[in-house]
Amino acid sequence: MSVETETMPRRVSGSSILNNPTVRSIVIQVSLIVFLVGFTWWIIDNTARNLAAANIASGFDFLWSRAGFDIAITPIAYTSNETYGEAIVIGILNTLIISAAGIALATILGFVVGIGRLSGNFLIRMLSTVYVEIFRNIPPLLVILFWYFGVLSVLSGPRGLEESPIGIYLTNRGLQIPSIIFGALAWASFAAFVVGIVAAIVIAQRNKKHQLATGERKPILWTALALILGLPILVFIVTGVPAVLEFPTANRFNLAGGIQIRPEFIALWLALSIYTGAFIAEIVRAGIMSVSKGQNEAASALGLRRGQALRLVVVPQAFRVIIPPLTSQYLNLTKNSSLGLAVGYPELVAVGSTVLNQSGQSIEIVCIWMAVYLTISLSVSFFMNWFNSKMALVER
Amino acid sequence: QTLDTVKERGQLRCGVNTGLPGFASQNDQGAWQGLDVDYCKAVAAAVFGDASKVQYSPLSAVQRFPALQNNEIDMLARNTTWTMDRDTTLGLAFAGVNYYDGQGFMVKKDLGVNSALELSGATVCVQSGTTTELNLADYFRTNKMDYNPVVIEAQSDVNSAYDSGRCDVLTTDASGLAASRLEMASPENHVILPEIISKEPLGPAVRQGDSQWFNIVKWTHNALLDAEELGVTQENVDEMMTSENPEIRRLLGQDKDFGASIGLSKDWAVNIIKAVGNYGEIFERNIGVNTPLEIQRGQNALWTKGGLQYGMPIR
Amino acid sequence: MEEQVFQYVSKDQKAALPPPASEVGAFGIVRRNLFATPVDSILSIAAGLFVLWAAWSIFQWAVLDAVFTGEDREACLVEGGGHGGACWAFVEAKFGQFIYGTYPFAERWRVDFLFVALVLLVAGVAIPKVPYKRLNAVLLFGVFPVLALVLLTGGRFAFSGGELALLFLIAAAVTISDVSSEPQVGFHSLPVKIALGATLLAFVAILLSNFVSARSFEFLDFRFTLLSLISFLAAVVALGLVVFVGVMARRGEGNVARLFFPAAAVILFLFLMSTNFGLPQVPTNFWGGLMLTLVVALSGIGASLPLGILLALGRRSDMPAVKLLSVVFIEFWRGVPLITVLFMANFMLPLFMPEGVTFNQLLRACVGVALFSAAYMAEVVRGGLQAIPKGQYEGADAMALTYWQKMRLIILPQALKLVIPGIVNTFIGLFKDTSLVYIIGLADLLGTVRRGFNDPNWITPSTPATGLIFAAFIYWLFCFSMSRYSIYTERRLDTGHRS
Amino acid sequence: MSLPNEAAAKGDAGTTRPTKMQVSDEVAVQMVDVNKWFGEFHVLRDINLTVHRGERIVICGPSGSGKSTTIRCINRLEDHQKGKIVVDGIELTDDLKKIDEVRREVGMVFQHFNLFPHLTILENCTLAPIWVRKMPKKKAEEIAMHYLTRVKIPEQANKYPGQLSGGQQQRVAIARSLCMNPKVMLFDEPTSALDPEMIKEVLDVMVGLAEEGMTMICVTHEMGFARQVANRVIFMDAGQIVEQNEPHAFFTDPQHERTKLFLSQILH
Amino acid sequence: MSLPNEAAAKGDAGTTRPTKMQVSDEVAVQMVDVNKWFGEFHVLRDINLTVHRGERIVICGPSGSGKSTTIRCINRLEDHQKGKIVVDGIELTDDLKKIDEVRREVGMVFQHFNLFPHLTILENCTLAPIWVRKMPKKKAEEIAMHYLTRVKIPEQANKYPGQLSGGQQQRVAIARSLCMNPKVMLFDEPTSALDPEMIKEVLDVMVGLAEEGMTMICVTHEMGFARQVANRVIFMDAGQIVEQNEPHAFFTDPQHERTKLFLSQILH
Ligand SMILES: Nc1ncnc2c1ncn2[C@@H]1O[C@H](COP(=O)(O)OP(=O)(O)OP(=O)(O)O)[C@@H](O)[C@H]1O
Ligand SMILES: Nc1ncnc2c1ncn2[C@@H]1O[C@H](COP(=O)(O)OP(=O)(O)OP(=O)(O)O)[C@@H](O)[C@H]1O
Ligand SMILES: [Mg+2]
Ligand SMILES: [Mg+2]
Repeated sequence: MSVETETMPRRVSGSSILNNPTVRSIVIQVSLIVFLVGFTWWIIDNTARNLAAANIASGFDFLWSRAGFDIAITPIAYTSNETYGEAIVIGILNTLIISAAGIALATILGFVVGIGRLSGNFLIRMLSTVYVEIFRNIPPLLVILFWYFGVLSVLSGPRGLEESPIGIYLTNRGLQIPSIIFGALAWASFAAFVVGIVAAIVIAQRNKKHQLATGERKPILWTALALILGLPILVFIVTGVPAVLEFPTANRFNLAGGIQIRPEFIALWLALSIYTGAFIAEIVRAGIMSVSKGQNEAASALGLRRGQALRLVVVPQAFRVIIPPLTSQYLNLTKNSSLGLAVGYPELVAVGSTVLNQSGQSIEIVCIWMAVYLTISLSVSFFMNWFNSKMALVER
Repeated sequence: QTLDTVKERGQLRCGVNTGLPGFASQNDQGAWQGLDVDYCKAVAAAVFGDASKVQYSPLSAVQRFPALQNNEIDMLARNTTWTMDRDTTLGLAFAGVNYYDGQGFMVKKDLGVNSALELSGATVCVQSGTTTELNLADYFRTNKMDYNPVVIEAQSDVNSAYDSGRCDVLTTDASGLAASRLEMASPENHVILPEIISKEPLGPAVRQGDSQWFNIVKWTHNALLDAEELGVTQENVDEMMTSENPEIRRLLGQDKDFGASIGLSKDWAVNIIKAVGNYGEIFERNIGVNTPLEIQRGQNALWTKGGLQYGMPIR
Repeated sequence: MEEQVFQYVSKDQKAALPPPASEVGAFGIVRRNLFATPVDSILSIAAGLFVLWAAWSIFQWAVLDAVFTGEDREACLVEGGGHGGACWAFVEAKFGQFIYGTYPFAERWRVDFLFVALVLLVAGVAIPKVPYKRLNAVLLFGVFPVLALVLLTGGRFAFSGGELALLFLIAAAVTISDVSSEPQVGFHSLPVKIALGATLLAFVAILLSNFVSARSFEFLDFRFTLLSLISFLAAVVALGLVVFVGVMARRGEGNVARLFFPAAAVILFLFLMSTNFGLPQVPTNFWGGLMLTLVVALSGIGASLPLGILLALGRRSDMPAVKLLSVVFIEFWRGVPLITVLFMANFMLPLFMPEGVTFNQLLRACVGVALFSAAYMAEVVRGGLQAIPKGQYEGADAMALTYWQKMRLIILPQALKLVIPGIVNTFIGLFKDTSLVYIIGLADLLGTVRRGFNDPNWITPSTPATGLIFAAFIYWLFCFSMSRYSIYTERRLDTGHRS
Repeated sequence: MSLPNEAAAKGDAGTTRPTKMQVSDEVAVQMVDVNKWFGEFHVLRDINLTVHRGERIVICGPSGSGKSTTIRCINRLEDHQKGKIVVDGIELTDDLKKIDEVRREVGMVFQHFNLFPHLTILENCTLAPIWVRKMPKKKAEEIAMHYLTRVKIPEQANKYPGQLSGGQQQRVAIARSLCMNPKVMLFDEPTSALDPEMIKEVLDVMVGLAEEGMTMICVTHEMGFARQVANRVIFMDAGQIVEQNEPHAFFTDPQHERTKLFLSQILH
Repeated sequence: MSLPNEAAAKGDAGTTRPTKMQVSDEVAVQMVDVNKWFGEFHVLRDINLTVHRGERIVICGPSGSGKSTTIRCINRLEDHQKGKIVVDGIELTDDLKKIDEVRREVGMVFQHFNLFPHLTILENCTLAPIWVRKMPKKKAEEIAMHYLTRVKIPEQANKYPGQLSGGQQQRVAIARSLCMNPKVMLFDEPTSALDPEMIKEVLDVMVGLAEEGMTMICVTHEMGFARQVANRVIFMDAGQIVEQNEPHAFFTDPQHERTKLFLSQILH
């Protein structure tokens, strides 16, 4: 038997072009795409036919027609004469406002409770655990409804209230606080405030340089406080106190004057913060625990004080672990703010559903919702990817 | 072709309010009752001769039009205001007006308010996505008054927000106000203000483009009115079959088969009246003065009695 | 003191002494845990007072001032209009509704039965010690859903010819893929080729039948159009041929019975679904309460896991189109709030369907929830897939396993086991999210509770709080037990047999 | 096709083979001018290698020289970009069917065993026979027990891989490959992840296999093993076959500078 | 402070010290009847230990015998419940000020290095001088570079700990402690987490330190190191000091049964 015949490839029966992985993968992908395109076309076709059959107008033109309804909370001027488009903008702004407020409070709550869960104090630990375990396991919608219907609604009404000396009232119409009306010269105090901040920053920078150069450290806290708070107050007094407080007063129906924070906002804000705070607490706890005990011990052994060890060693390491999940919690909070619909807080989804209902343009409204939320989510995840790659610990 | 589908399914799908006493609400046994519900029953009786073949879909204000557009229901009998916008761009067709209504206000008695024009600065509870919401904005605007809107999606939630003191004023259709007052913890503490700020013709609606089905609903409504006008009631309908009055004979299908022209049986109107009575009976049974709602016929009296209800002649 | 010298040898073993009081004992523990430093002491006192106050207020609200029985609101109203304690009488009166919604009284045994079955099956699958895991899993994932569908609705589904054809088409496809992996068969043998052709024909026909409107007629008690009939017949022919080929090929050795499974499953399914068992029908708008919550959650869970696995595999695929589509799909659903998804399912899904096709509202909500959680599930599963070492893939490749065999037998079992905690957490999220369906008008647990406190018979200041706390407790019970289970499995896997 | 080194190798094999078995004339694996790139990096350069049925080949060489890549090409865990690889008469191309067929005939043992941790030892061994060879489970288990006995761990059949020592795991990996009744066995540094005591037990199994006449291609630095069983030792460096010879000559009289250097490092 | 055992220790120290350096009379660390409990568990029982300036003590003993606890008490990473610990003339009590002062004078090297992964090697070394000793950054960096050169890795100064091998990391840890210019260095099994090749490089650095006269207390099982540099070897078991002696005598002629047993296990 010669080598030549031996090495002749044996033909395998039934070899087929379909057995080539490249061909296969192309066939699969092309059929998938064809299927999807077909499916999409089928949906669009159906939708168009359905819309035509029901005689429903489509397109985004409706955004420029008169809205005709009022919105309860309007961060920018809005009347019922404005357009649907502007109503939706109000909704977006309200979404951003509630998200920002919620994120701020949830972060504070989460950090306090997260650190509390690691406290040496049994009571604090137990309280924190109870909080986390309760609120992580309850739907956020329920928490919102609880605040709105269970707590705020059953407060007493605004009429027949005893007058409060500090002008702060909590009623079933919300929280009413005095507002400050500034006089003409008030700009000087604002300017002083800004100047104070700038000066404090400059001094802090100088101190830092000084410290690097000589090793000495000067306390900055009091100087900074004096600059940032004292200076404006001083200017304020010197310019003759150019502001008056406007206290809420009862009129026939409501408390008028001052600033009113509506119960819809309060309920949504508290509920979102408390709900998200429970998750943030877990993230913070995990972040701190991810910094090994050894790191703390090493810092102590070097003579760093507890505060210094926290600031220089533990926190920078914990933050790398905390920030990515924290951002996704922030995103969740923003998405959950859409539950404002349930209590009538006019955020994007609530306003959108009113518009949807008044104009009947369901497809367009749903598209607007999705586009807005997707924009927010995607920009945040791009930021996160960038952040993660920047902050990753260097490893071999 | 809606008629075919309905017949094939053996049930009429009827969209109703999620709960508005007198118009559509569930009793303790879960059975639906009310003026709108009776309209559903009437259509079912006309189609099947059996008023119980209805499947009710309780719908919120936001859901009602999509539900109709998406074929989830065959007709919408849910105190819906007939407006041009809805008639044209939303693809609805209103089959008639089963209740002439207007938007009003209700306030707590102890506020001492006597007129809607005193309401400047008040907090007003209103359902979202309704004509009510639009009228409210317009009314306060034209009268140069301020208000705080509290906009909530379901009418029952609007009511409870008002009752718990979240708002000073509740606004909705006057009939709705009467119904809502019953839902208050103490109905006697609330007054309905005299102003009626809008026209709210409420009526059953169907999808556009199916004229046969549209006719069925439209003529069911007319038959109910004609029956009242002719004095045909649930009680006497059998006797009336033998009546000499040509109008009654036409209504009850004794002379000519009008049912065939809308794809129904000859005794379609008889079935309707046997099932639910005539319009007047429906009215009195559900919302009339002898019910807790205590609503007068008023504008809803027959044209012969100074009202607006006018049944088109069957001939 | 003992003298210590440079060279030192201890003479005796020192006995362990009891610790000083500061270290143990009630006093020591209290001191260390509560009063270690002055700040700690202040915190402890403040927290202690808070705990006492909170516990007392809760106790007062829930027990002391609470009303436990009563016919209507009168029982729960407080003299003078203030708000009293919890109105448990309200929960008691509405309890049936909270659990079953408006499901007819006479038929509630069906729900009860399913609930008991569910509890037993889940326990069987979830508790490691219980035997017959495989059987349990088959019952839970294969039999229970069909049973639940028949029992809850009352069965007697009317299938159109198109649906019939589709089911047989799927069965044919599954059988073909099974048979053609047989070494001595393959795609090239003539009968398989014919079967393949027939399947393709069936597929094209069923696709076309969606676009072309045609007259329908009765055949075998099903309403077919011409195209769907062609599709049905082609699928049946393909199925028959392929089963025949498989039986011939496996004669003597190999598992012949398995070839009949898909066909048998389809026929059994059709039989169960369309037979009249004498159960009155209960349309879905009578469903409500906890039962509806569970229906939405369980169907979401059931659908999102397989979908999520497919998406995760797609995202790790090396086919760019598949990967891109998976990524887009996942990121889309993860980027939007569930509520908008539900609105979309509710308002837009029906518009997407051809005229005359209607989708039950409950079904639409389930579809929305399932798609939404599938995206989250996909990311969890992907994490597991990434944790499997490359050697496992290579080991499977070297043994000539096909892609799907490799995934099903080697990779997924390991990956899924790794991410059980993540999966359970997704389930918890999904369970909580089901509460949103009330916004699109379904009366789930939260929805019925809310409808309850608009009931004029029960309007009191304390009704809403009572109802909401009751609902919160139920949700909490479910979610908390799931999270405990997830922690438990995590620990078990940690100490499990993997070294 | 006749290659310059082939005749030599064959001739050698006939005369200096240290073990008692005969090498047949049939060709089990043939690589002709195989070239492979990883991106820009040219890993395999004109590899020519003919392995006859029953031959035992040992491949050695410095780290990164392409040994693993060479044998991974033989069962197509890596694809080559130029040249021809014929295994058991089947040429390896993109054709998936053929790849499957080749893999069914070629067993492979990895450095890190790659046992499936979620399956018992027995299930590890029966998996491929059942799913790839479509064997009834009973029969597959019989075969598995046979080979497990052969590698001397039948009593571990129902344990999980995590419960076994490294040496035992590697023996299971060998048994698992044998269960598919392969014509050629590939070993990629099967002992380098093991502790010294365990190396021996694995090598014993491999020697046993060799004595039964299994065609083996083995990447290893166990020179004792090479001396004892190999027909040929191949030395690779920088992606090419630098030298090949029968073991005795290879170790005592390396020709190439690089081989000498390598052997001086590895033999102590 | 004059303690009864002090004189004895001094006397001994004069005659049997194996290395060339002188031990001063000054006491660096003194533990008197130290007792410690972890909850119910009595870990340290009447520990008496006097370490003079310049002395090198090696502590050994079975796992769990309280070695780590003993040295962790010296810089108050653990607190003791009974007895007295005086470091560099400062008695350790709950007084935070004093604890800070002691920690500034005592360097510690851990088994797992405990470098700060988010800081470069240089920043690891300058952190404490800058923040604790309030040194200007420039100067701190000079000192750090000095000690990094001393442990032979000046070129790694700008890398991160994650990029270094274990041995290099441990050397950085030593340099980091030295940057604080401590009077006493504590080592808690500094080599036990390292691969054999790396152990040597770390021990070399420690021997160098010892030769320069640093006071060292070292928990280790490296008996070669103990023989080479220790003045005294202390054997602990079950929370007490069972035996102590100068290394030669300790290894060749252990007195206590438990010491004999332990040594037989550890020396091969
Ligand atoms: N998947 C891959 N992608 C890119 N380069 C690779 C890949 N696999 C291997 N290489 C490179 O190819 C070269 C040869 O690798 P190979 O694993 O064959 O070496 P080896 O001789 O087996 O070495 P060792 O003794 O270390 O296992 C190496 O330089 C390696 O870095
Ligand atoms: N924080 C702690 N809480 C409770 N017990 C502890 C703690 N730290 C150590 N122990 C216990 O105290 C005993 C002595 O521990 P220590 O770490 O001092 O031993 P060791 O001699 O250093 O042992 P090894 O050689 O294993 O490091 C051990 O039994 C240990 O379990
Ligand atoms: Mg290799
Ligand atoms: Mg230790």
